[in-house]
Amino acid sequence: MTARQEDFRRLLMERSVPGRVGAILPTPDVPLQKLPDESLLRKDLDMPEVPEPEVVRYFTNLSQLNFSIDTHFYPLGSCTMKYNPKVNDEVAFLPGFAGIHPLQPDYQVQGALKLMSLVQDYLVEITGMAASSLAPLAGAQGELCGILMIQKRHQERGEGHRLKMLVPDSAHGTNPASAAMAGFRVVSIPTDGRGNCDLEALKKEATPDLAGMMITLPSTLGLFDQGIVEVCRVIHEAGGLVYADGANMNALLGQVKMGDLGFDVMHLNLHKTFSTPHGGGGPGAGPVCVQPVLQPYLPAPVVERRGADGRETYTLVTPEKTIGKVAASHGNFGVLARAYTYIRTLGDAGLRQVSENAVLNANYLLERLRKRYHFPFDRRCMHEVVLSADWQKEKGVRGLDAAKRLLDYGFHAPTMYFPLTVAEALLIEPTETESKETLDLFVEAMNAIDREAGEAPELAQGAPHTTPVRRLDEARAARRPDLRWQRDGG
Amino acid sequence: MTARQEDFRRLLMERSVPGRVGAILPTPDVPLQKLPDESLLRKDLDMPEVPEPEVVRYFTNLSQLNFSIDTHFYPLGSCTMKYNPKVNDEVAFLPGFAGIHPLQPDYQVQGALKLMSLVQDYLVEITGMAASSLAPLAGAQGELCGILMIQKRHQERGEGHRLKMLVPDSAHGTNPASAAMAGFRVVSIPTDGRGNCDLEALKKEATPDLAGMMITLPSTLGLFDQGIVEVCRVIHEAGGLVYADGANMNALLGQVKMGDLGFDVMHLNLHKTFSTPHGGGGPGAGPVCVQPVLQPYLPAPVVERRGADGRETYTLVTPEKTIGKVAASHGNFGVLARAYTYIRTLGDAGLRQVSENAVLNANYLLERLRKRYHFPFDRRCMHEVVLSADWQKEKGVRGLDAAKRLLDYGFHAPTMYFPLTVAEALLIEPTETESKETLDLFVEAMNAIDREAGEAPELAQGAPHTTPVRRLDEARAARRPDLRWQRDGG
Amino acid sequence: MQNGGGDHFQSHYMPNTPHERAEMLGVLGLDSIDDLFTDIPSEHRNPPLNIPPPMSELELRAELQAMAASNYDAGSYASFLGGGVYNHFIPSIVRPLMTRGEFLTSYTPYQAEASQGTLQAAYEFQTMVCNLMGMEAANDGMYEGASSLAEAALMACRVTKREDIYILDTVSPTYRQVVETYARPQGLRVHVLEAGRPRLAEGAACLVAQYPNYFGYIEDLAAHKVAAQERGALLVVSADPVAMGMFRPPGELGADIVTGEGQAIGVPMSFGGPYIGLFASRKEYLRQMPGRIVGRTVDAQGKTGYTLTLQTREQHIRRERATSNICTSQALLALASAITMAALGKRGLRQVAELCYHKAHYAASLIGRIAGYSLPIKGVFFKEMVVQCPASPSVINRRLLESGVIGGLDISHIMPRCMLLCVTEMNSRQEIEALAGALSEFSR
Amino acid sequence: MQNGGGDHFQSHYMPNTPHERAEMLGVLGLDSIDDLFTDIPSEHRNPPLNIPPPMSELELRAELQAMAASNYDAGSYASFLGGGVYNHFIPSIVRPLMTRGEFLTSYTPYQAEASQGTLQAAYEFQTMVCNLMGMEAANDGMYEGASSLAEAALMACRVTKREDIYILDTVSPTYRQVVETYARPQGLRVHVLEAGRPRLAEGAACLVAQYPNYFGYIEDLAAHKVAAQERGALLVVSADPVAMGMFRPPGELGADIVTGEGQAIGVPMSFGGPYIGLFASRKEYLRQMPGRIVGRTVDAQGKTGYTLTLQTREQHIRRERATSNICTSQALLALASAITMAALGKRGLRQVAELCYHKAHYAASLIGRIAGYSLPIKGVFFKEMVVQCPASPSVINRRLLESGVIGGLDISHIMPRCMLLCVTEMNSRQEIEALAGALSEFSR
Ligand SMILES: Cc1ncc(COP(=O)(O)O)c(C=O)c1O
Ligand SMILES: Cc1ncc(COP(=O)(O)O)c(C=O)c1O
Repeated sequence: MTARQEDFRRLLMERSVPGRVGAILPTPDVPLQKLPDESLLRKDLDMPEVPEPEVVRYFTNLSQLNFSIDTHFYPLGSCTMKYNPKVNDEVAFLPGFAGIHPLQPDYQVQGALKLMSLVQDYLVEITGMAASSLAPLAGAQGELCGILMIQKRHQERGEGHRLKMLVPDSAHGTNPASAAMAGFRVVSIPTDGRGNCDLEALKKEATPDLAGMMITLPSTLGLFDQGIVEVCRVIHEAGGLVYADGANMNALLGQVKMGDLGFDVMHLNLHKTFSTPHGGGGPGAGPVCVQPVLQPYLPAPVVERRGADGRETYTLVTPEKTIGKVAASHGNFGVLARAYTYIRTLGDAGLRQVSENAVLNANYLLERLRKRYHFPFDRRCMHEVVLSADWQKEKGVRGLDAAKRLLDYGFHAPTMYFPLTVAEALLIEPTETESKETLDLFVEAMNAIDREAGEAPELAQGAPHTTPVRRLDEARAARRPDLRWQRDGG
Repeated sequence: MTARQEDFRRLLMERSVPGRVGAILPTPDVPLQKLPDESLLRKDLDMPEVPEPEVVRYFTNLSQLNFSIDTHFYPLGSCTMKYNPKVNDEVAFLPGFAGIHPLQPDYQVQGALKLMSLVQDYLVEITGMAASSLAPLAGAQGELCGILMIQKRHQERGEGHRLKMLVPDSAHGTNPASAAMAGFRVVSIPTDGRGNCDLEALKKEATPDLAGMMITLPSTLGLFDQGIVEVCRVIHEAGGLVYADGANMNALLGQVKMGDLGFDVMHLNLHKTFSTPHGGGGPGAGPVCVQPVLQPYLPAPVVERRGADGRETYTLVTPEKTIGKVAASHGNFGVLARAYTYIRTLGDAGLRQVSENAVLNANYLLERLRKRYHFPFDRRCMHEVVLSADWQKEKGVRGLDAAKRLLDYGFHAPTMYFPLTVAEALLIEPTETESKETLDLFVEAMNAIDREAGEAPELAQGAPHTTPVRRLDEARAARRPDLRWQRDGG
Repeated sequence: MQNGGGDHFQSHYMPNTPHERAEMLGVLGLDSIDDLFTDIPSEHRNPPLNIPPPMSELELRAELQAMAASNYDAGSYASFLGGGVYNHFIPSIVRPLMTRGEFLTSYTPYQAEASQGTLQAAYEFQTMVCNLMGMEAANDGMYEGASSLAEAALMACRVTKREDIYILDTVSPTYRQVVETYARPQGLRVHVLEAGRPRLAEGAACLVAQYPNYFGYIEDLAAHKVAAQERGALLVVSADPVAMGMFRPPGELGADIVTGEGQAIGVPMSFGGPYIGLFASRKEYLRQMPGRIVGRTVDAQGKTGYTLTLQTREQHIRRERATSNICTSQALLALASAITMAALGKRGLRQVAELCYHKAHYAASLIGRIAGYSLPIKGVFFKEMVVQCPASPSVINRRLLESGVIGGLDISHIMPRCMLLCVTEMNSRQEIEALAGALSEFSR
Repeated sequence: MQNGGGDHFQSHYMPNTPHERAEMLGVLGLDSIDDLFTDIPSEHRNPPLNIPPPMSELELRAELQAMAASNYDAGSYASFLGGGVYNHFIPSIVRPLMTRGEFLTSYTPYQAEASQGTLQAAYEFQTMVCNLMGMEAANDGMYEGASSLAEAALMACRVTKREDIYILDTVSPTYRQVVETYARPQGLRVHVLEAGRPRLAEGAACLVAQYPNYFGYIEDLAAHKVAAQERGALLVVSADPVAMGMFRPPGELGADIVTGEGQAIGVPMSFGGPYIGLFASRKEYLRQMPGRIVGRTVDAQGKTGYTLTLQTREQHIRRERATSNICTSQALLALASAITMAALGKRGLRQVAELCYHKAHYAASLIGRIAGYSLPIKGVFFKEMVVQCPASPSVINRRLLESGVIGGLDISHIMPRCMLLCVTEMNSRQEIEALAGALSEFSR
């Protein structure tokens, strides 16, 4: 790194020079008004003073330190890092969408409400459910809503004692966290040797205090539970309701409808399956879809279509027994606009191909990698594949090392150490937007890392070598939290 | 470079796979029409078949191979690589500007014509000339127009024998090239020891066949000709007209008006002084401004304002004795819109500060560098400074080597070997948008390179070492031109 | 579709062609894609999918442009609508920077070494949020303002190990609803207090205030702090970051946790989202904080770098014992906000605040003079104020729209015949006077 | 300005503050900025500058949005205007990619090692222009179509060492004017020929044709080639790149130099520019070509790389003996065009061409049936056609505008009562039928 490149690690407050300005604001065009009493006003405002060119150069240089879908293959399992179409962003930035206020009366925003209404319809069609609410702002919030609906339904039927929520041991962390946030007691259900829900263990938990179960399908092991219909039946028979974490819907678009399998409520991760750019960690949108039994409980608001034959009008309404509001407004509209654009662009045929190609790509990787990396199941996978680096670990190269080494090969790493049930897990999700050529390059890199593990394990152990920084000391970061720049160095 | 990075040097046609598509077009919504006879139609179309995600990733990765203003200090002399405000681009892309056709009748495009009219006014004000035409599409085309105007004026006065055009030896290459394109005989005028036009030599060329002289002010040596008024007088007395290459106007904005000094016609480089992004080599705009004597000859069209007091209308007109049209339409409107935005943003006060800071920054560099790099004049410079690497050359490091070595330090190189009159020239133009901190870093790098020249000249001789490719074999490129991808390797 | 040969639809988003699918299936020893989906119960396989066929970008763009154009947007109308979401100036540099592919299409920086751009920008965001709010620690953002406040209330309960949340009636009713949604299932109790002289009971976990409050007026946070402290409760504040350009920050006035809706700084209104929830607290409560936090550290060679930290608070590590279930948040909007704060800077943030103040007070002075209108609330307001009208606000608003004005928020269900009017730096004097002119048609 | 303290204006584009200016002047041993400008004759120093004061982005944006909105644009109106500039589909990926700072804010790649992105993209552009036109060598673009054609005519004169340029009367009148402007000063003669059966005199340097021609019809290039060859003259063609999606390329039909307006592929109409001139020729004439050319080579370690090449043709080396004076060209638009060609690709380019063809012919069939209208030219047309009208085209066009239609180009000065009508893939069937409907109001 040159002195100049180092220079871009200097922070804004360190670059700040008194008197510089980054923007020119208008001179007041109204008569100046009396300011409030001094005691109400702040004395100083310790914010950067940096001219516009420097702000641009600073953030442009920062951006180049990132791996991203627009630059790299990014097979981060469970995150569906697929291509994000630019037209979706263009649509979200249209003045008639980006420039409207959520509190404008319905009659001023019919176009936006129509779009939302159509997204509701499409999601209902894709999931085979009866109704949906677009209010939740991410998958985890969708989960919370779904679980709260189950809770309220039990309560309204006088079954408030149902306080136990089952969650498979392979579940995403948000599942138990959401259940806990809703006040449930979380009980973990093991996975059997084929990667399915352990039915015997499940049946043991089918007790009167059972509220329901949260199931990710395909699971975070990248497997479609072969007993899923039976699982739903068991829960239902015990008086519980079944929640589907639909974040992995990329595997199933057009192949099967969750509603047909027995699920009562689910969320979708629009940012994943319907391709909103992940933005370094959001925004997302986590609409919930429900069977009729839960429809009255949907989070507020939902869009209602009135009239027909080209005279439709659209209104925001509050479902009768709603669990309430989970945000001030009515959903991440910008993400919904992207999802709408995406669904219409791909259409019926395209959506089906998404899952076909996503699953094909993952299985192709599985097939080509299984000789050198341990695949703990004797099955095909769905849209992602969990491999284990335990063979490599014997040579001194842990999953973490292999992942970091991949960065040197110019690939983002898979998700590491998740799911927790697979030792040294590397969860790889290639998605449908990657080409066979890219997959082949990735296989070569993975194979090279395996070879290196035998011949020169220190390569991976010391990786990454080519990134803007070398391996970071995370322990130190947690031990001595340094979370903001301070004038005196903190 | 990893295998993956190498992968992005594969060209589109090499990435092409039969059957892949990069865009979906509509299905025809009209009845299909009879196609023309086969003999008129092409058999095949050898173009890439690459899906959209790959096109995005390809060009994004390519872009990162560039140095640019948004990422680097880029002191390329004579090119005014200043910050390009983003708001200018935003304006140029407004649907009401980007979506209008140049052949729409005037009454449909009054907003655009008004903008052009105001740009004409501002340029006239800034240059102290009488009128302007925005038609020329770059500096060089502006020069051609200006020279053609001089030619036509001579011809109309029965002085068609005036076929000699004087050009200082330090002039930008476009000056003699433009004069030649207009059919003039070019005579080079030397520069004196102080960097001014050699008045004695000039007077010798003040013969009856003199058409005029093209003068860059400040000159490409970064110097303001101290005898400029006298130079203009000499030419005028000999019956010639004086052309100002105003491409270096960044030094003079608000400090002096060219019209006041005696120039008859000039062009401005809007992309330089008025900050249109240089786009890897364009677009530009090279409006010409003239004294009344040349106004009737302006290239067509110009915008005429009619009416007053808020009832103005705007029309495109053809000047009476125009030299004609130099392009199908009426100028690079998108660049004009950017220039308008820029001028209004900075206003009178800001424009003056541009030249002040540009000149101050250059002189600061000169002062700090002159101990280690030879500055061939005993003066202050204007907005750019020409240094010579001849002291370094003695140690085996040529100007080219020093320039390439700068890339390793994270700075774009200055212009090399130009102007031709300074041996081992390095022409450095910092511009007003760079901070003292950046200039100081640059000075450090230049000093380090000088130190290296003594201690380890091979460092510079083999530079650059850190760029995506090492020093390129330009001789081979010219000897065996390989100008397009061919299936059989060419 | 004219797209393919035969009836195969080849999407421009997916590289696999029929030929390559066959080739890859060959590697797998399979004949058909269907063979990959055999785990799905066959009776449920391949359901009908009633979604319109693929559509070209050209056609879809036209359709969506029309749909968007049918809305009344703040670019084409003079808008005086606020109530938590605001029309503020966004510098032109924000969009080109935030939409750079490297920022836009990366994800949560789990691989810190490959995400230094996102991480360093997040650290900048945290720094600026702290400075703006006068707090010691901030996270990289929450979903939006209301849920951020709800999470703050939950956090206060964890910190104090208490179960009673006290919330002022001057807090946005919607925000209060969201706090309810989050708190109730956990068995926490939410009590609404009159703002005048709030009295907390024994065992209160926190007092929640909005600053400026929902009606636009400055709350006496110092007094609220005393009320909270008396009971050992935390002071939780939801603050408008734009107001912080001139008003004393909550941290200075004793707030323990500060949240806010960051939309006002750098994020378009977008009909409700995506926005960016701000979240900051005192350092001592750090390990109870929800959300993603970025920290500075060093690499193997001692060089400075940034990484996600304190992840043991988060769901992917701590699961059901996490401080929150939040995972995907709003990082891109935090970035937008960071770029905006950087560009506006020390001087610009103050200028924006003062412009709002002067314009809002100018509007108030005009409207206050129109017969039939009054400002029923006394006190210092910032950019919003409650205006009592001579007619129903919804009727007035329909009329205003005809004059090109999007009127204030109808709050007649809270205060009869009142609208909450918002004026920002985006409203020119001309717009303000046009508003006053149109309002005076209803005067009496 | 509220901007600074006192009357100092501090621009957001410039870092130097008064403090730093003083500091730097100190290094120079100077007291004042004025001391730097002493070379300027004092009587001319510091002239009055009658330019409006600095303006904030917020206000300026509003002003310019209004100015832009006052124009009639092809997004809001159905446009049937062509004549050399066309409303075509631009894929959504083009703008975000071309405006990436690294492309947008770099300059001519004089330092090849620091400009491989620009250079490799240019090499792609050259490849695709060659393939589209059926030629052997292309440059990285010229200013626009007309001056590109003029430069081609000059080049033909250099190659043949002759001075007579023959140009068909079916070439755009504007293009002919530009050829005149460029050729006349060099003492070259421009002769206009009837397209029907062009006869060149002895000593002709070239025959210049447009394909499809100005009126939209396919020229018989093969026949023109014969006519040129008979005299040892070159065939120079200006071709519409969009038409090349389906029609035989000029290279296949004997063209020696091919130019074109690249705007139609990937560049907005922008009221006349910036556009991108296409320029290709046979390999043997390479060293007479104007403009920037990028070549592939290897670096010191044998790795492939790209660089500007054959620079000895150019003004910065060859000065008055250069093949052209062109310096700054239109590289960014070449990039836009390259991205567009890459995205449309083999299939998309054909589809666009065929959509234009079918829609234009559908329009012709409708209009041809309206009493009073006729298509006076026989032959094969592509996307444009000449329509003879029952009234003055300018009168008709004013009426069309009221129906939301921007009508065809009024060419009644060339052919009485005629308009040149253009239909592209951007015109929906509905628009075409609306046009026909509106035209029929004038039928008789
Ligand atoms: C399987 C699964 N469930 C739930 C989530 C949580 O979704 P979000 O991050 O949008 O809150 C994720 C996130 O990636 C996931 O992969
Ligand atoms: C002094 C000078 N004159 C003329 C030109 C030519 O301008 P253009 O490149 O726009 O044709 C330049 C270009 O940079 C220049 O620096």
